[in-house]
Formats: sequence, C-alpha cells, structure tokens
Amino acid sequence: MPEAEGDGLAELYQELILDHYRRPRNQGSLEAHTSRVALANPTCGDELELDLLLEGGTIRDVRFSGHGCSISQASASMMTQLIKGKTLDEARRLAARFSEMMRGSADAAHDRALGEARALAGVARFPVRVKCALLGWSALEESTRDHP
Amino acid sequence: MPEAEGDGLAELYQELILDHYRRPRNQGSLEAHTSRVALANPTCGDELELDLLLEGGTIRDVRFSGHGCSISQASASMMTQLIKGKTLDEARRLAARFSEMMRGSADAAHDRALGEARALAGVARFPVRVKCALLGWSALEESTRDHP
Amino acid sequence: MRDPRADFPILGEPVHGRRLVYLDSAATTQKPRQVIEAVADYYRRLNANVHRGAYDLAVRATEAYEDARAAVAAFVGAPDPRGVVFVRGTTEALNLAASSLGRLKVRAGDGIVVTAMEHHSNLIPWQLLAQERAARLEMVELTPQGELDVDGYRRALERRPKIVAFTHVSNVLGTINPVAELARLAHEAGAVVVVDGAQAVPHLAVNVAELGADLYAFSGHKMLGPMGVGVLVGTPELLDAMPPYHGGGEMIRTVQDTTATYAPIPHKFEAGTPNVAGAVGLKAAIAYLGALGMAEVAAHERALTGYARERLAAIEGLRLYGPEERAGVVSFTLADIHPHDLATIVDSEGVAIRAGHHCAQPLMRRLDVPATARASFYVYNTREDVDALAGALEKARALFGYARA
Amino acid sequence: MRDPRADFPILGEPVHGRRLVYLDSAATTQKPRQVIEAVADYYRRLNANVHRGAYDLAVRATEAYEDARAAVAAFVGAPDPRGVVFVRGTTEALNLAASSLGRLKVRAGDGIVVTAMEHHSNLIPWQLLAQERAARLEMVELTPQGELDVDGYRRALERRPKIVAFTHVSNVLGTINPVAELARLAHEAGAVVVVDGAQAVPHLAVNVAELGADLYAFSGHKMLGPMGVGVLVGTPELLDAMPPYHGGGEMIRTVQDTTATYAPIPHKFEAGTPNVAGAVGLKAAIAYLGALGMAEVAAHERALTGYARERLAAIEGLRLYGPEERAGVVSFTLADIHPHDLATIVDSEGVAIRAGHHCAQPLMRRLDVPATARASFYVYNTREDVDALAGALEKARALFGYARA
Ligand SMILES: Cc1ncc(COP(=O)(O)O)c(C=O)c1O
Ligand SMILES: Cc1ncc(COP(=O)(O)O)c(C=O)c1O
Repeated sequence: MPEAEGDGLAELYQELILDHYRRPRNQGSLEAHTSRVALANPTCGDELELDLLLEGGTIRDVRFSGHGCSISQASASMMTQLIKGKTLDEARRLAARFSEMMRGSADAAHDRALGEARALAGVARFPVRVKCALLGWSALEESTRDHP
Repeated sequence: MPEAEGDGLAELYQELILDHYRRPRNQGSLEAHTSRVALANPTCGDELELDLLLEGGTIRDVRFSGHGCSISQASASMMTQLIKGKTLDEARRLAARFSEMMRGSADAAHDRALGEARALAGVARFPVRVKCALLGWSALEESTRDHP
Repeated sequence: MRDPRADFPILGEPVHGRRLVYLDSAATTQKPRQVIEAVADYYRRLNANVHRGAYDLAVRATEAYEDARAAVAAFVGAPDPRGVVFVRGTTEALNLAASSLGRLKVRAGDGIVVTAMEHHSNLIPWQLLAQERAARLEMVELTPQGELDVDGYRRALERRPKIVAFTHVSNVLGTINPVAELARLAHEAGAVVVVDGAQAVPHLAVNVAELGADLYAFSGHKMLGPMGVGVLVGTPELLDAMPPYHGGGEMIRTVQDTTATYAPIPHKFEAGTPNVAGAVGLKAAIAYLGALGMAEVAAHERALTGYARERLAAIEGLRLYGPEERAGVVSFTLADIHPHDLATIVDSEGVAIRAGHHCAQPLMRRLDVPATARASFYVYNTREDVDALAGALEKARALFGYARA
Repeated sequence: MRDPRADFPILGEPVHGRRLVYLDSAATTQKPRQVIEAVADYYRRLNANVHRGAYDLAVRATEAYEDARAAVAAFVGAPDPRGVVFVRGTTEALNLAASSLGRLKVRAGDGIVVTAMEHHSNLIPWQLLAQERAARLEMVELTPQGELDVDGYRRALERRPKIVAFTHVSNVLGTINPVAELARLAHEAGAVVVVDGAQAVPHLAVNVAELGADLYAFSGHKMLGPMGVGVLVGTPELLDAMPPYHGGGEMIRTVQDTTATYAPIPHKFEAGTPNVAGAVGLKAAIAYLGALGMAEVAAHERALTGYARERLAAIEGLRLYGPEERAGVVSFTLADIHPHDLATIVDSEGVAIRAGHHCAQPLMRRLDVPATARASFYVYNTREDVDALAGALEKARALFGYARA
C-alpha cells in the first residue's frame, strides 16, 4: 500500500479507486433478493441502493446501484467483492474492521482480510469523506440488522 | 418651573407630581360616557381606562381609572384637568404640545396652556418614562380618533 | 467561588458616572471576555457554514458546532448529544415543543396542564396550541407561599392530560419546583413533561436525565453565553417521534417537488443555517461556569440572596414575595412607590433592577399586584451590590417623602 | 470598489499551508473586523435585555436594537421600520411567513405556487403547509437556460393561488428573477407575494417597496453580518393582519390564564429575547456595505463572475449551468469527476467551494445531475482567486487521469 504523503490526494485518488469508481463491480440490482435498502447521504446527495440475496446466513449474491463521489462508489464496489459468499458474521466483522480503518487504525489498514478496500485507508485523513466511504457499509448494516 | 439639575430625579418626583399620583383628579368612571378606551403599556404593565362625555365637540366630562407608575398616573390626572370643558380641537392642540414637551421642547415646557402638566417637563430626560407620561394622552387620542 | 468580576468588561463601564451594579441577570447575564473572545475568534479563524462543506474550514466549523453540542449535553447530563437541539432561546424551544408535540399528541378535548407561575414563553405557546386544537388548557394554582400546589397538580393529572409544562425555577419568585417528583407523577398519568429551565441551568447543577424531563428548554444568554442561541434537550426517542418544526435546508433527507423525508435528529429540528458562533460562545460559557463550579455558583447565589432578603426586609414598607428557599431572584414592592419608579430611582445610583410583570401576568394577578421590582443575582454580584441596592431604595423612600427608618 | 480584503482577518489564516481562497459566500460570508468588533463591543459596553428595562443599560441596548431595525429598513427601502421583523435567518423568516400566512389565507383546496429553483427553505415550509391544510402546491418550471418560465407562471396564476413564493436570486444558477413583474402579475391574480431574498440583498441594491413584495426574507450571515440574525420585511398592513407566530415574552399586550392579546408589529412576531448583538452586528455590516457602495459591490461581482465563466469555460470537460446574465454564483461539473471529489481536491489548494445539491434537489433533478460544484463570489474575492480555482480544477483533471488541455 502506498503510504500517505504530501496532501494525501494521490493516495485518495489512486488508480485502483478510480478504476472501481469508473467500472464498479457488482453493479445493478438483483431480481431475486432477500433485502433491498436505499440510503442517501443528505450532505452531498449521494444515493445508494443495495440488494442482498441471503441463503442460510450466507450472502449468496449482492448488487448495488446509485450515484455518488468516487469514494462512495469505489467503496461500495469493493465491499460487494469482499462480502459475496461470506457469512453474515464474517461480513459484520469486515464492516467493523473497515470502520476501524476509517478511524485511522493502522492495524486495520494492514489487515489482508480487507482486500482491495485497504486502498481506502487514506480516506481517514479526510474526515468529511469518511461518510462517503461508509455509505455502502451502512447499507449493509441496515440490510442485515434484523438478522441474527 | 424648577430647572433640571443633578440626576433630574428631584424634578421628576417633585411634590406636585406625587400629589397627583396619590390623589388623582377625576378618577373613576362615567356612567354616561360617549367613549371608553382601555390602554396598557405592555412593557411595565401600566393600565388605564379613559371615559369621555362629548357633547357637540366639547369634552363635557372625563374620568380615568387604572394603575401604574407615578408618572403615568400623574400625567393622566393632569390631563383630565386640562381637557375638561375644552373642545376637541383644543384638546388635540394640548396633546400635540405635550408631545413636544416630551421630545424636549423648552418652548412647550413654558407654554402656560399646559398648566400643571408642565411639571412633567423633566420626564423628557428619562426616555423610557416618556411612554408612561403619554399613556393618558394616547388614550385621549384613541378616544377621539373617529371624531371630526 | 473565585471572584470573577475582572473577567466582565461591562462592569468597568460607569453608569450615570457610577459603578454599574447589575442586578438583572434573570433577564440576561453579562458576558466574560472568554465568551466575547470565543465568538470573535470563531469569526476570525474558522467561520463557515456547517454540515455541507467538503473543505477544511467547513469541517472545522462543523466540528466546533458539534463540540458545542457535546459540551451542552455533558453540562446538563443529557446521555446522548443527538438529544440536544440548538434554537434561538427558551422561547423558541418551547414553541417548537408546543407545535411539534401538539401535532404528535393533542386532539380536540385533550388536556394540557401548565402552572400559574409560568413565564409567558411557557404559557402562550400552549394557549395557541389549545385554541388551534380545541384542547383544554388547565392552570395549576400556587400556595400562598408561592410554591406549586402539588395537590392541585395531582388533581389536574387525574384528567390524564397529554402534556404537562412547568418551569423549573420561577423567574419572579425564585421558587424551585420539585421537577423529578412532578415529572414522575406526570409520567404515571401518561403525560409528556416539558420543563422551562431558563432560570435553572444558569444557577443550579441540572441533570435532565435524573430529573426525568422529556423536553427541557433553556437560553444561552442567561448563562454568560451569547444572545441568539438556546437549547431544547429531549430524549432521542421522543424527538425521533416528533414531526419536524421548521422546514428548510439541513433538515431533509430527500426532497421531491411536493413531499420530503427528513434527516435524523437533531438535524431534523435545525432547519437553516444555525448560529454556529452562538453555539461556540455557549460552549465557552459552559467551560467558564464549569471552572467556577456549579455547586460554588449555587452556593454563592444562595448566600447573596439570603443577605439580600435580610437587608431588604429591614427597609420600612418593603414587601418580599415568594418562598424562603429559592434561587437568586428577589421580587419586592416598596410602600406605594410603583416598581417602575423604583427602577428609575435606583438606576440613578447605577443599580440596574427590573420592574414590571416579568412576563408573568397570571402570577401578578395571583400576587394581586400589577408589577413588582426584581433584583436577580449571578456570579459577578457581591454583598456590596446588595448594599448599593438597599441604599438606593432608601433614596427612593426619601424622594417619595418617607422618613428614614 | 476599494479593496476590502485587509478588513477580513480570516483571509490571513492559512489553509493546508496555503492562502485561503474563499469561494463559498453564497453559503455564508466572512466577516470584516468592523462587524466582529461591533458584536464584541456591544457585549463589552451595552449588553442588556431590550424593551423591558427602566435602567440606563436597557435603554441603550433597546436603542441599539431599534437603530439596527431602522438601518435595515433604510438598506432595503422599507418605508416603515415596523415592517422589519428580526428572526434567525431566511429559513425562519419563510417558516414564519408560511405558518402565519397559512392560518390567515389558506383553506383546503387553495393554491400555493413556488418555482423549481427554490432553496429547500422556500419549499419545505410550503410543502408542510399544503399538507396540513390540504392545499394544492404547484411548482413553476424553468426554461432550458435556467430562467423562470414566465408563461408557466402566468398559467399557474390563472388558478388564482392564495400565495406565490419565489426566490429573488437562485443560489445555484445565479438567475435573477424579475421580481417586480412577477409580483405585479401575482397581485393581479389576488395572491400574496413572498420573496426569498437570501441571495439578493447581499449582492444587489434591493428596494422592497419598488419590487412590490409583500414579504421579503434574508439572512444577516450572508451579507457580512453575524450568524443568528435575519429579517422578514413586510408591509405593515399585511403583518398587522397576520396572526402571531411564536408565543412568549415581548409579543403580548395582556395575558389572561387561557387567552392573550398581542402587541403591535413588529413585536408581535418577536417573542422572547432577540439576538440584540446580532442585530447590532448586522447594522455594522450594512454600514460596511454602504461604505463600499452596493452598486460597486454588484459591479465587482459581475466583473468577477464574467471572468470566472470565461476561465472555467476554457477547462476541457467543464460544463457551466445557468443563464449568462446572473449574480455572482457559478455552478459547474467537470467531466466524470464528482463535485464532492472536486471540492476535496481544490480544498487541498486552499480553495473553498461547495459541492452538492445546494439545498435545491428539485432543481438538481431538472438539471439532471445529482450534484454540482459551486463557486460564489463576494466583495473580498479577486481575479487571483478565480485563477487559483482554475488551477486547482486542472489539478483535479490530472488526478483523475485527464491530460492537460
Ligand atoms: C422562566 C423563563 N422562561 C422563559 C424565558 C424566555 O427566555 P428567552 O427570552 O431567552 O427566550 C425566561 C426569560 O426571559 C424565563 O425567565
Ligand atoms: C436562496 C436561499 N434561500 C434560503 C437560504 C437559507 O438561508 P439560511 O440558512 O440563512 O436560513 C439560502 C442559504 O442557504 C439561500 O441561498
């Protein structure tokens, strides 16, 4: 991972993030879904809809749609990659880990479990943008709130 | 007339004013009246009711009741003395003259037409109290507004 | 308590060539330079609009604003800063409460209970609501000592009102209501409890959670803070359930042409640009009071009020109103001298007191006076201030022709 | 116009080690030391509660407050200071208008007309009113150039709405509406006209009497004044007829236990302790703008906006929104770079711009964008500021992988 340097912008807008922004993975919607949650960030108008297909405590499939800044879109895209096929418990652990990274934890930022999402570690230096990076994860949390 | 001196309080609370405060002239109400107007000064809670008996453009009789500070009560009392028996036009001229005195006019303060009310000239030095001194006169104005 | 007077620039400003003896803190308090500077410093260094900016200044302004919210929550024992809504002052807080709670709870024939010692700000909003909804507004009476008639209060609760609104501390009598007990009784009767804390938060250590008030209102300007900022504290559950008050920027989630959905609390109730500088100044005031210590502040006022009651009671013809046990407010009349005249006369000695109905006309009728004179104390007042008042009142007696006692 | 930058302390505060280029004055403006000092000086020398005191300080505070009212009246051409109501800001002013006018005028089935370029503050209050009263809320569309569709407006008037509410200047597009003509048409149709002047009064010489608005709202904090003070200007006849808004101290005549009568305007609408320091600061801001000259202020902004449009249009992939002829607000998007990302990137160069829906979601939908970036100008901005913005936008292009043009 590139270390933060200078104004941190090069890290914030590194190629991997822009790639996810421009070619989001798992974009779209799931006709067969067990949950659909729409969230908005009223501050900047970002909107996101997350479809999950849960089977026996496992996330069988996931899609998202919406629009927003590069951070919110890339973060949601990376999240879908991470959680697909995972159990709810595993997904929740990842969400907690990602939150820690957003609060600046270096430990979390080096946790391989976060996969490509580690590219977002630099967002922690931009407090207003943390909400952007969390938008998809918040939708996940809301989608799974009523599950054991 | 005593000239203003020191803090002006001795003038404000001269004997004549306290006398009118404690023994208001024309106090009470008129069973036979042509107008009855109640006014309040919301700032300090002073209340005043003014009854007039008008006959052919002349103030045949006048009474007032209510409660309030020495200035408002004395001023109303002095006013009733002045306007009783006067025509509406004369009463309005007196009201205008009294207002001038409250705005600090030395000329008005020496106008014999104002009679004992000249004792209130010193109120002009106490801006918040000017409203008190005008309460009775405002009731008079409201009582006669619809007359030619 | 350490003597804080040197922190208050206005106390060095002469009035009619004399030292200012400011005894009207129940109306508004003076400000220490720490508060004046906090406001100025905000404008000099980090002014921006909050919650909407992706740039550095806006982030810092937002942090300053939310820090102030957290400071307020901590100061009044609100467990969750989301329960702290910034408004202009107590009056706006109570109008917000009446308007929003009214839509949530009050239907034709429902009851609303207030007391006979309310400030107009905790009365007129309920009058207007009752008129609008054809609800029943009931006023609980006071004992001859000027305390709430708790039996009457219980009787009013038997009719199961939807809302009970009362003041924590009377701004005229200084009466301190037993809020926790009153709230418990009201809750047992199924009512929502709204407390006017305008005269309490500045003077006593207040813990809204312990008091059990559902909504609690107070003003920054009465506790060393700037004008134009005040607070409505509520339980998050109740605030969540309440419909929005003002519509506008910041309080929305999404807006369609003819409908909208709303933001979570507290933002749902903070439409438009808030008074960020005011919140920052209020935080500075809270820090200042915290450094003095609220227990010390209360003790200082108690001592001063006791001394004042003693000094004033010794003046011939002077009559005191209200109970023995009280906050730092002393209402009185003196012989046949109208309170307004009293205020004018003591002002000439540099002593600032208030005269009038103190926005409590129903209480004035019960005291059977059109007006009283009122002296109220705060951290910067001293025994010398009380002496100055007593001396000035003797002057009033002399001017009105009373012999020296 | 003389260069006023030295008067603004915050412009000397570095951001990320760079000079602050503040281009978000449409959200809130920075304050000159004359305003900061006026507020501090008020607290240091004459702070007291207004309208209720018989003592010297209270008299002086009241005078300062009423002088501010007179200054506001003169600044916006209100013939009578009684028509100037102090509120917190535009949002409160418009909520007051909707609530009070609603009770005066709007019955089930009645029409209320707004436009598609309104700030949420001039939309949600009317939505809430329409919902409460089962009234019909109609939105007039815009032309492709971002101007009001006057034909559509005329058609809406044919249904004889009770209230027409529109903005003087759009906070997104900079569009300047022909208020006088729109008001004349609305009056012919028998409607009351409410104008949101938040983006007009700071930037143009406004004369409410000539415009013919019945109610006109604006915010102090957008015109160099302090936060927490704003104005609703109305014709005294209309304000007289309108029922009160907040209930509380200062707005009453007499109060019985369950009913009250109200004070004359403007006090009827100013319940509770007002933000006196805010009003005093607003007066200082008006004096400051008056010394610069509003014609000069407008010319300065016009020149700067023209330059900005030119510089920005030259950036590849940049798209400008809104008409040619406009106030000092420039909204744009740049290629596929989200406005929020743009704001973050230019901030790193010390340039503060806003990104988002600008509290105008209905307009965003019509522009078919979720958000725009917005730069807005005021008296302290310069051509160098525009150059800094243009340079920072080039940096954004580079970061997002676009080659230099
Ligand atoms: C008990 C009480 N309630 C309410 C208020 C109103 O507060 P504000 O004027 O700050 O809105 C006051 C002060 O005037 C008060 O003393
Ligand atoms: C056109 C317009 N109307 C209303 C508002 C709301 O003003 P305030 O936030 O000061 O209440 C704004 C500013 O945010 C605005 O630009």
